[in-house]
Amino acid sequence: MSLFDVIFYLFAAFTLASAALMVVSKNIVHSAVGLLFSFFGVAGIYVLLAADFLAVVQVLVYVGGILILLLFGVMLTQRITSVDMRTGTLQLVPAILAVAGIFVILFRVIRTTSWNIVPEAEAQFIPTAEKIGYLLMTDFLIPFEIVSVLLLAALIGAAFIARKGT
Amino acid sequence: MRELITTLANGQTFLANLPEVVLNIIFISLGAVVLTTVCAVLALVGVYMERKVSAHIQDRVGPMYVGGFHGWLQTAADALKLLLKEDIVPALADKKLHFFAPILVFGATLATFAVLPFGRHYVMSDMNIGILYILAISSLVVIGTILAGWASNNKWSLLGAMRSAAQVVSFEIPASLAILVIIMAVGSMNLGEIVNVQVGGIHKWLIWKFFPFNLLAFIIYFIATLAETNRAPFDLPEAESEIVAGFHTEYSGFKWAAFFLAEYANMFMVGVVGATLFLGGWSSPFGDFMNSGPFQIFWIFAKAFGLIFVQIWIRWTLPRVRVDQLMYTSWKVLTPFAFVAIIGVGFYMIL
Amino acid sequence: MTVGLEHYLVLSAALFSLGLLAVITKKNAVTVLMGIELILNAANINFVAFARFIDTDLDGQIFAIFVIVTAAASAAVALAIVLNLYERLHSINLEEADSLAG
Amino acid sequence: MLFNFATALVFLIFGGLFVLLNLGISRILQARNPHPVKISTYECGELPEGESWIQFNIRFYVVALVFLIFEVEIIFLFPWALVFKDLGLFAFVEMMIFVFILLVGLAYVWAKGDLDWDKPQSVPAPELSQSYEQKEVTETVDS
Repeated sequence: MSLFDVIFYLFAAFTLASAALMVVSKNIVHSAVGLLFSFFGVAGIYVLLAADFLAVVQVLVYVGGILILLLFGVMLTQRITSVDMRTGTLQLVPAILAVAGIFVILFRVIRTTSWNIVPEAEAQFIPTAEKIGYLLMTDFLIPFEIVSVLLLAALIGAAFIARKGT
Repeated sequence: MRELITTLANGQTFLANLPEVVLNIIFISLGAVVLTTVCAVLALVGVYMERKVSAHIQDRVGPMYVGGFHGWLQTAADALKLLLKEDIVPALADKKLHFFAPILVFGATLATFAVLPFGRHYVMSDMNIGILYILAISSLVVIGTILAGWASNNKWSLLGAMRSAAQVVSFEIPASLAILVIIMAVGSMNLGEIVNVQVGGIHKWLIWKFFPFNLLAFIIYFIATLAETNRAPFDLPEAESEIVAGFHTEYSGFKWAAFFLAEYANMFMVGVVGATLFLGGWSSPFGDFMNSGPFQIFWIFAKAFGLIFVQIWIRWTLPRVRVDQLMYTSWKVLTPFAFVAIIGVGFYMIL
Repeated sequence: MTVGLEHYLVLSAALFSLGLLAVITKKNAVTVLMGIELILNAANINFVAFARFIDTDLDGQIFAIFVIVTAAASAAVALAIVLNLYERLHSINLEEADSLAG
Repeated sequence: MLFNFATALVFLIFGGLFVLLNLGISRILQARNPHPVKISTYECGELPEGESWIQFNIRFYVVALVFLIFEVEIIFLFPWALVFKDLGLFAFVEMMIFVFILLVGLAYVWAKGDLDWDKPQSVPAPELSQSYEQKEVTETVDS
C-alpha cells in the first residue's frame, strides 16, 4: 500500500466518520460541525482526484458560504439552549435498514460493473483552473449564462420569502 | 521549497540516503514549526507595535519597564502571564465546541501562511491557486468565530459572533473582487508569479498599472481587509461599550490568547497578501538594488508592517462606525466600486 | 497505485446513504437540508471520479461546479422557506408543517 | 500539486497542535481555584438573566444570502480572469452579461431596503431636570 492509498483511506474514513457524526448527533450545531469536517474531507478527496480548483471551490462555497448560511438559519430559528437544540429522529430502525439495503445494492452495482477506465498515463496531476476557465467560456457558455439567471432567481426569491416571514 | 528538497536529496549529505517521502515529511514539518513560531512572534511584535504606535499617537509612551529598552519584553511577559492564567469554562458552555473553536481559528490562520511568499525561494507551498486558497481557508475563521460565540452560551458572545460573521462575509466580496483585478492583469493565481511580474522596481508595481483602477482596487482591498480582521473603525464585533468583548467574552487564559494571536497573525497575513498583490511583494522597490536572498524577506516584512502601521494609525484616528454605516460601506460603496474597477481594467486590457 | 475508481464510488455511495439517512429520519428542517448537501457532495465525488478515470476531459469537474452552484441556490431558497415557516408556526419541525393552508 | 496541498494540510494541523501544546503547558502551570461564581455566565457582574437567546434580526440572513450568491459568482469570475488575457473581447462581453444579471439582483435587494440596517433615530436630547443639574454641580464643587 503506497502513501497515496493511506492518505485516501484516511480521508475517506474522516469524511464518513464526520458525516456519521452529523447524522447521529442530537445537537444541531454539532451536526453542523460534523458537516464542516465532512465537506473538508470531500475537498481532500477532490485533491486526490486531481481536481485542485474544485477542492478550493468546495471549501469556499460549502464551508465559507452554505455552512455559514445554515448556521445563521440555526441561530435565527432555534432557542439557543441545549434542550431545544435537539433534533428528534423518526422511525430510526426501518430507515437504517432501508438505507443499508440501498447501500448494498449500490455496492453490488459498483463491483459488478466493468468500468471502462482509461490508461493511467493520461490522468496526471495538472492544474485545472485555467482549463476550466476556457471550457466555461467555450463549450459551457450557455449553462454558464443560465447559472447567472438561476442565481438571480435564487437571490430575489429567497430575499422575498425571507422578508415575507417577518 | 521543492527544489531545495531535491537538491538536498541529490547532494552528498547524509540526507541523500533517506527516501524522498521522509525528506518531504521532515521538511514540511520543519517549515510548519518554523512558521508557527514566526507567526506567534509576529503576533507579539504586532501587539507591541500597536501599543507603542497608539501611545505615541496619543502623546504618551506606552510600556516602558519590562525588559529594559522601551519595554520590548512587555508582550512576551503578557504571553507568559496568559499561560499562567486559569482556564475558565462557563458551566453552561458547550465544553467540546468551546475547546475546539480556538484551535480551528488558529489552525486556519496558520494554514494561510503556507502559501505566503516571503521571497523567491522562501515559500512553503507554491500552489498554483494560492490566492483562492487563502480566501477559502480564511472562511474557516468565520466558522470558528460563530462556534466560539455559540459554545459560550452567553448573550454577548453570540451577538458578537453573529455581528463578526455578518461583517466578515460582507467585506469578503469586495476584497475578492479587488483581488480579481490583479488576476486579470497577471493571468495567474500563483502568488509567486504575481510577484515575478512586479520585479524590477517601484514603477512596475501592479498598483500603478491601469491607473486609476488598480489603485482603486488597492484602496478597496485595504478597507475590506480592515473590516475582515475586525479592526477599527470596523471593530463592532468587539465594541466593548455595547457587547463586552464580543465572541470571546467567555474565553480566558491561553484559549483567549489563541484568538488574540490569530487576530494579529491575520493582520500580518492580510498585509503580506496586500503587499504581494499590489506592492511588489518581496521584490525591492529599487530594481536590482538589495534584491537578493535575505533582502527579499526584509522587503516583504517591511511592506507588510508598513500596511499594519497604517491599520493601527487608522484605528487611533477614526471613531467606530455604526452597523448601518458598516453595511452601507460594504454593499453600497465598496462592491459597486470594485465592479467599476473590474470593468475599467477589462476595457484597458481590450483596448 | 491500488486506489481506483471503485474505491471512490464506494465512498460516494456510503456518503449518499448517510445523507439519505439524515433526510428520512430527521425532524428538523435544517438538518434535513444538511442531509441534502451530503447527498449532493456524494454525487459530486462521482462526477469528479469519472472525470479522472473514464473521461479525462474536465467535463465532470465542470458538472461538479454547476452542482455546487445549484446546491448554493437551493440552500438559500430552502433556508428562506424555513425562516418563513418559523415566523408562522414558531417551529421548524417538519411533522407540524404538513398543512398546505398556510 | 499533491505536495502543495499536503503542505497546506500539515500547516492546518500544526496550527491546531500549537494551540493544544500551549493549552497543555498552561494546564500544568496555571493556578486552579474553582469557584461556582467563576464558571457562571458573564453578564457584567449581574446574575445571568434569562437564556442566552436573542431574536436575531432577519437581516443577518439576507446579508449571508447576498454574500453566498456573490461568492458563487466569484468562483466563476476567478477562472474567467485567468483566461481573460487570451480570449479578449469575447470573454469580456460574456462576463459582463453574467455580472450584469447578478447586479440586477443586488439592485433588487438594494431597492427593497434589505441592505439597510435600522438606523438609530436621532432623538432630541432629553431636557435635564433642574435638580439633577444642580446636584451635579454641587457634587463637583464638594469634591
